[in-house]
Amino acid sequence: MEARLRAVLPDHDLVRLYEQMVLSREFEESCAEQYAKGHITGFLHLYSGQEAVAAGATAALHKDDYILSAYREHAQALVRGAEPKRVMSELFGKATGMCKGKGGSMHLFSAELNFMGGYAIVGGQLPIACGLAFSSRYRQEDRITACFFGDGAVNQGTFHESLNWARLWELPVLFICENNFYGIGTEVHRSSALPTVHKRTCGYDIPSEKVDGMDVLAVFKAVKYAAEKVRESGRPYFIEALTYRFRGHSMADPAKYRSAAEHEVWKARDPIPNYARRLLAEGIATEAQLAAIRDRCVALVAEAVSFAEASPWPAADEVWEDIYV
Amino acid sequence: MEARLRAVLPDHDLVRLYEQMVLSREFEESCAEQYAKGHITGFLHLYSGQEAVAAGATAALHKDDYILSAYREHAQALVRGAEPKRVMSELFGKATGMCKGKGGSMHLFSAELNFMGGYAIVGGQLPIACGLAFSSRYRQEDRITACFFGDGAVNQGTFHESLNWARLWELPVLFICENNFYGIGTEVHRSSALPTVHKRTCGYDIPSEKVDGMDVLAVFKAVKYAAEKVRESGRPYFIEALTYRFRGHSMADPAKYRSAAEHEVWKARDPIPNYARRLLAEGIATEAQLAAIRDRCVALVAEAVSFAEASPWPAADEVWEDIYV
Amino acid sequence: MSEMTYRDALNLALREELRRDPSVVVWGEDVALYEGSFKVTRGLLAEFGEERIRDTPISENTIVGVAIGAAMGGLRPVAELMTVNFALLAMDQIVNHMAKIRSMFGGQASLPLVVRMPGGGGSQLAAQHSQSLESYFMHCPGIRVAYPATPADAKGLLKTAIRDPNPVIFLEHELLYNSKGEVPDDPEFTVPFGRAGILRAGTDVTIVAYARMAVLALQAAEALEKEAGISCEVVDLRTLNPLDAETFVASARKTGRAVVVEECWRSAGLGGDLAHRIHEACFDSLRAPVRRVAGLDVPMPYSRELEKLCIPQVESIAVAVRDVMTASV
Amino acid sequence: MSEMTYRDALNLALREELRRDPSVVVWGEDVALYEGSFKVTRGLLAEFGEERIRDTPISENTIVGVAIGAAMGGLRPVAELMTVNFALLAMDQIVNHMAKIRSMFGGQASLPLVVRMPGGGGSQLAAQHSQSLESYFMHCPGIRVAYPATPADAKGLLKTAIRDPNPVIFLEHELLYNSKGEVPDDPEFTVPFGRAGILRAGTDVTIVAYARMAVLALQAAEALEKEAGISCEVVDLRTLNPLDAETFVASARKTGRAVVVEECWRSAGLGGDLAHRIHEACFDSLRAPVRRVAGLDVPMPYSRELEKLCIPQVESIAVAVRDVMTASV
Ligand SMILES: Cc1ncc(C[n+]2csc(CCOP(=O)(O)OP(=O)(O)O)c2C)c(N)n1
Ligand SMILES: Cc1ncc(C[n+]2csc(CCOP(=O)(O)OP(=O)(O)O)c2C)c(N)n1
Ligand SMILES: [Mg+2]
Ligand SMILES: [Mg+2]
Repeated sequence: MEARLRAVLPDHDLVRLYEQMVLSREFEESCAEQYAKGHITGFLHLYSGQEAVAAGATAALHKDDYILSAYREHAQALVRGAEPKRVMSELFGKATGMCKGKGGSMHLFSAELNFMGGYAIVGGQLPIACGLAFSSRYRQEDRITACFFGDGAVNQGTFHESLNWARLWELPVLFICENNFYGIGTEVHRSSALPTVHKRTCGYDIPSEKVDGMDVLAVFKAVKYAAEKVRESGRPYFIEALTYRFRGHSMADPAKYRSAAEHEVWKARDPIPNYARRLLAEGIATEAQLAAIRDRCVALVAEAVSFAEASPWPAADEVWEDIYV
Repeated sequence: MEARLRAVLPDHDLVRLYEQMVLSREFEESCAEQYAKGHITGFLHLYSGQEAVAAGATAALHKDDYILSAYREHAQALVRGAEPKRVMSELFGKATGMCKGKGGSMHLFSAELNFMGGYAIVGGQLPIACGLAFSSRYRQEDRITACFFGDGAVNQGTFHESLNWARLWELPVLFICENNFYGIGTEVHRSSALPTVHKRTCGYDIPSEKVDGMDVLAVFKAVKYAAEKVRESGRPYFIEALTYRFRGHSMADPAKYRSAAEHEVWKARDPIPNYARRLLAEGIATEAQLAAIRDRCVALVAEAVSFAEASPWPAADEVWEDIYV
Repeated sequence: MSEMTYRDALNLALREELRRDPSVVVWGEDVALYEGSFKVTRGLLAEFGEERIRDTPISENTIVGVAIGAAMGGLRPVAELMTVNFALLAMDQIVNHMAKIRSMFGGQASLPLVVRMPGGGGSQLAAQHSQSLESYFMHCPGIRVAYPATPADAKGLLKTAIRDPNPVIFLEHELLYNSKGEVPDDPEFTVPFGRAGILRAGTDVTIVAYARMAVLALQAAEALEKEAGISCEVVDLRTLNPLDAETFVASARKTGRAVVVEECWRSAGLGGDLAHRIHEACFDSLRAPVRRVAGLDVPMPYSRELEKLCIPQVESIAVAVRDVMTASV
Repeated sequence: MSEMTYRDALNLALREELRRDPSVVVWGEDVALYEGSFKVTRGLLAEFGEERIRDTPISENTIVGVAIGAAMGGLRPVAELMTVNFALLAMDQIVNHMAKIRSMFGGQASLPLVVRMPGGGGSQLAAQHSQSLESYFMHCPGIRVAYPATPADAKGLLKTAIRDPNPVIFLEHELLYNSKGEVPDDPEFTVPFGRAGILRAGTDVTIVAYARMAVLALQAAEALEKEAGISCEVVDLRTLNPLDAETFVASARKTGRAVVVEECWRSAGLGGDLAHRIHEACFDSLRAPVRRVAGLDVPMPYSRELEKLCIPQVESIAVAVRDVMTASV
């Protein structure tokens, strides 16, 4: 089934996907450490295991396409181009954070990168994505909006209202459901009457498909195709990426509701080593090159932590800033 | 296509359906007069044209099945057995009204009749219907819950959440969408991405079908079948009844958004005279009998108006009653 | 100046702003083809076309959410919720999103959007359709809240709302739509946010009110002057956020007596906050405790005979004023 | 008496009521298998089984709506919304339905249901997860609102809530879950609604507070006694509806000075209402204006250095008390 990598993308881009996944993983694992040290507080939801979705999908979008996500969005911001140090500093609550320390882990944002935010109300970003897409169409921009959300979000009223709306108004929205099979401790089939998530679009006349979310190239190809469809037709499209989070829902969750066996099956499908093997097998990169990439990512993340540590707290009067224009 | 009436119900019941539709129509037309006189105030949404749905569906349910509806519910209460005078008096805001004058046109209720209310927030009754159905199942009662709502309600978040929930928890709910093709001035295809309403249940694995809502026997048969399915399986079922309101959305609406031609087509399908013709043709009732029924209904409604007129206003201290137990 | 209704003044404000700025778009349930449930959007579809004036599904939370996204994308949406009661379905997008996006993203986004909603009681629409939810909006930092009392303010405040770079909840009172008044013709006429109006100068007692309550307060003041020689100063807040406390505090300091009138429920309503501000700032000059006239703490009953007991009336305001006048120190 | 945490006290209340009354059922997101996001429902699924303890989809409005229907059908549902912030998605069912059904149907239905929700700020959860929405619920007639400060009240009030024939919003403070206290063992122990508690008697100033703010007020009072010899009487409201105004008004009349502490936003918050009640009832005996200590009118920033400025602290309460003590008349 696996297509040859080079048929899909040039070497440079293939290697870059690897680098982005490694950076994401290193960043998340470092966050876990910083959380244990008390440097990161509040809720912390890590993305480890799901890297292929963010990396593959983002690579398939144009730079000026809008992206929105939920609260498990560090990797999505990073692969979009956010500086690791400004993300880490945000997680520390420091003044140099990408949102000046006001948003924290769940609310990354970069106007510059068209990364239109991490949202912490399940399903909250879907209507907003429709609105952004409307603004692009209204101004006849060649831009689409990609909206990420989890399998838990599909039972919110906003999911229904947004899908109906997007199709009715013919909005260029690409809905990307990251189905990691759990909403906190509740497995999909215990929350959804129709657990095959992408089939739920039948009620809205929106085309949909599922993709292996542990395979970065598969995600890339599916999103590329879907994004083109959206751009050409001006209508929504829906992708369900099947994936898995290797950690609990948040740092507070030991994830006892999942069996060790299940975890092992998915661990064997870890998107990073599997992709590395393919890069090596097809001669796209050497062991040494991949090791260098890993080292670079580790260094970048370490630098991000130092930057965050050294950064000042926001000044007290910041409390009254940025509320009204 | 038309089955012979007697194959479906005994004569007495067939005639009763006629009587109920006539009573509903007379009641509504009398309301319009009373509204013009200023005796009925607030919003008034009349049911004229849709009588076959309330009459046919209610006849197919057990007496202890719960019924819920929206704000266009006078006929639903009447065919369930509410006394016309207590409904009219409610509309007048009098102390003798079925809700003591506190609910008005949009909020009829009778605990005794298991008529669990008219609700004025579009889509608001759907989750409540699921809860009633849960209570029946929890107590192992042989009772189902029928929930009426309009075509406009299907784009509310609660519609989605309730359908998913009803199927997931296996609740005995019969969803009945009265598709009269308009939500105020907005035609179905301008509010729903998939305008074939009953097909929207595909995302919830709920069986559904549509029925001619201008044919009281067709509605009776469809609901009878569906109610049995719900009762046996303990799972939800969905019926879309295609119908039409002959008047505007409420008394304030001249309904200019509909063409005279469209109106004529539907007028020709008026459920009452058409059904009368069938009763006569199959020799179930004579002209004289039908005329007597009409006279009786007219008298009942006139009596209801007199009763309402003569009834006292609620006492001032009623304002503090019925809020807390 | 032209005489027109509150409804027409709002319509004119929308029209002028739609003409002035192509980034202004209007949507809501039945606002286009049907021209609005209360006809505030009459004629807009015909003049501005389907891309700018749009009907929506009955999906209130998403009506607001789509407007938020469009505003982030640089448009100036004016969304209508058919009535304020349905805003309860949109509290997630209003309170969790619209009010917080700018701040939680460190000031990187601005949301120049307006959510219009008719509200208030008095038409026998019963419990689910008669609410006055202004306190909910005022109790939510991050959004502006305007609520005009007169046709001129209706026009001027709505224009300010549309031009404002912040998200604005724009409340309209259903019973004021037919009220008439003089309205400036100048398309550049606007009414600034955060500046209360003195509807009537007076020396004995200050009445603080807003929207329809300000209109009733004015009527009460006129009757009191005539019948009892009591001189009331009537302050109309115009916007609840920003709140012009200075104006009403100064007035109460001058008169030494104050009555706060609100249509919403009394418990935990905005009136307590206003009364406290007067109390705190005028502690030494107040000659009687501030009186509150508020909606009764009950779900609104349908029957008109009960309903009128639940909403402040000219008489109940007058009673409160007489009361505060006779309270001795 | 046993010493236990607020969390365990709530858990025990649920357990006892589930044992006592088979019509009690519990549902919410992750309350069953996962045993609750804050572990308040720990062990319930194991003891009472899947029909009574149920996980739900993430559909807050429907979580409440289904509970309403089940209550109309004669059950006593205890629904959990994972946090109060998500109640904003359920305001339609809470405000438009739960609070109004009994009244608008002329008293023909009763809704014995409880909606539990953890809330409050202080854990760096940022703007969308740190809200204190008690004013919204207090500003809605037709529902009861309880918000315990201590483990004993947590147990006693929750049991009362479950037995109450009215719909109850039951608030729990996330930062109190681990707090410990003595809790009566008697399964018939309940704490009545509408009776405030005097956490500490005093003579100089009355502090009116609730939930975590009452705990902080008590700490402030103890420090003030020690450091400045100021004797504070601390009144814990326990329930916001019904509100026991008599107790705090009597206390303020006695001390002549009062500070009202609320965690929610200041503008149009419940504190203004409380302050006004004191002001109105004690106009002649107050020696200084009532002071309010409230959450800042800002969306909560994430950074802990900013967050702590936005929520009342022991120090800010103490400052207000000193302030009200030195304000002269
Ligand atoms: C409206 C709302 N309800 C509940 C929550 C609490 N909550 C946070 S994450 C979550 C589960 C979401 O699962 P899913 O959408 O599958 O995303 P995942 O965490 O798996 O990435 C829940 C219930 C919330 N944040 N917002
Ligand atoms: C949540 C909500 N939004 C808007 C309204 C205003 N409204 C009342 S009826 C209606 C149209 C409903 O249409 P439909 O469901 O088709 O019922 P019909 O009136 O045709 O019987 C609208 C938008 C409302 N009552 N509730
Ligand atoms: Mg998930
Ligand atoms: Mg309809």
